[in-house]
Amino acid sequence: MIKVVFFAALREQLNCAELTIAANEVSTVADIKKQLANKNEHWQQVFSNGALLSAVNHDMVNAETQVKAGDEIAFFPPVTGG
Amino acid sequence: MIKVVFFAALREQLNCAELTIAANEVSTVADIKKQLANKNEHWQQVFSNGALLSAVNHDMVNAETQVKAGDEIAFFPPVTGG
Amino acid sequence: MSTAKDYISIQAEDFDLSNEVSLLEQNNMHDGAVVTFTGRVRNKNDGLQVSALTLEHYPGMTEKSLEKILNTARQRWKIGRIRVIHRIGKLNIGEQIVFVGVSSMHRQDAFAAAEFIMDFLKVQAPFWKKELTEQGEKWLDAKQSDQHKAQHWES
Amino acid sequence: MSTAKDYISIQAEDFDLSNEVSLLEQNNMHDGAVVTFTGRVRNKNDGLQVSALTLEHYPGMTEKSLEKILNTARQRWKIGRIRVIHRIGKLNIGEQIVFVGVSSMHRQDAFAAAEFIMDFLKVQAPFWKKELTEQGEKWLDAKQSDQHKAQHWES
Repeated sequence: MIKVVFFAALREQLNCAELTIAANEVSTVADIKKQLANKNEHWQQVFSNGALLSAVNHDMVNAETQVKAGDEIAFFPPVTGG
Repeated sequence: MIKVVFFAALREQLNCAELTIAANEVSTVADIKKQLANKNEHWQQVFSNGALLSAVNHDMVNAETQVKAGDEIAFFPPVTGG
Repeated sequence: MSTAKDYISIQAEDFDLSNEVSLLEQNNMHDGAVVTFTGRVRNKNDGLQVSALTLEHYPGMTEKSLEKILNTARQRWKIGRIRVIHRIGKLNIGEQIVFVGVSSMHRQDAFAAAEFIMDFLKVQAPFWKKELTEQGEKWLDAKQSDQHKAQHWES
Repeated sequence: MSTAKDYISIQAEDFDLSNEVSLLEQNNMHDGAVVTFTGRVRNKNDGLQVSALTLEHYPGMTEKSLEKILNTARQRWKIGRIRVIHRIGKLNIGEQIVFVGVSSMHRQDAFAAAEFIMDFLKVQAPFWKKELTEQGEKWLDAKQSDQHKAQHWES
């Protein structure tokens, strides 16, 4: 399984903090995003936001990054700390 | 009269913190320096130091700056605070 | 390299500036320079009156991203110690949000490293601010200018 | 313009960092950023062991030169408050020598202004250090690198 987590405005928009998906169905971050967007129209719209960032195992990555079972993938809006 | 003050290593080298000179004998900072250097061989040598800085009435100036009665002229080595 | 000289803390509690600087300075007689940055909650942002904000972060990734930033700073400048504190949870106006302190032998290194760390914290560390404004709660938008500041260090 | 927001103090007494920063921050809810620089007596300089130093200055000119530097900083950046403290007299290893604190709305201004003030203080404010080293008393030589740092701001 792959663990997927959401933060901040994205978590609120999805009303979801965390979910898991089957590792054999996806090979990249882009695949995961696509699968999530396909859930329903609302998720589709939320994930159409091109500004969303993603991380794999706590490192910021781009869409082409490979994922595998046991990874933790995060999606979140641009960061605003400091 | 013109008040002339010396600081730090320069004051120690001259063994003098302050003196006055007649205003009618000098018209620029360079004139004052020349007059001071002419005192004796030791002062001559001390004032041959090209790195010495000068100030007129608390503003850093160059040698061509005009001076007049009542002014306070300072000579000192490059500053080393902070 | 990130060393024991580096201290990163993500905490709800407030911090004391003098105390943090003491930890940069104590038993450290070769670093003559200390630069600190403190960020606080302002009463205004984007023209709106702000009364408080809530800070969320991504535990685990936050620490990892800050360590990477500190490692990069250590590669670029000759630095003694670094301390980074970022608060989370609800913060009221005037409260401290973030502290970056850097000690070094020469001031230029401490200034550059502290600003570099802040600039990259702003665009890479996973923190998000939600403001409580006169118009209700609102997630902050990231600023393009912060991206530019971070990119500026590449050149 | 130098305003009541600027505070310059030449003093023999030590100072407290938290106290100084409080004075930059109190009743000041629009400045979210505070940058500080603190310089201390190091135990080594130019390879020589230092045990203490004595700081001499030119009363009157010191204040005037610092005011000019602060005015220039205010013209270049959008700054809230500035505090500058420089100690004089005898200072032991580890003791604080100088403090520059700047508050601003945006961090970039506070970082730049604090570094600018230090860079020009170093080459324009009439202070002189005499070090007590293992080889006796010795007036410090001015560093060419400090001239370069100040000139760097012209470009």
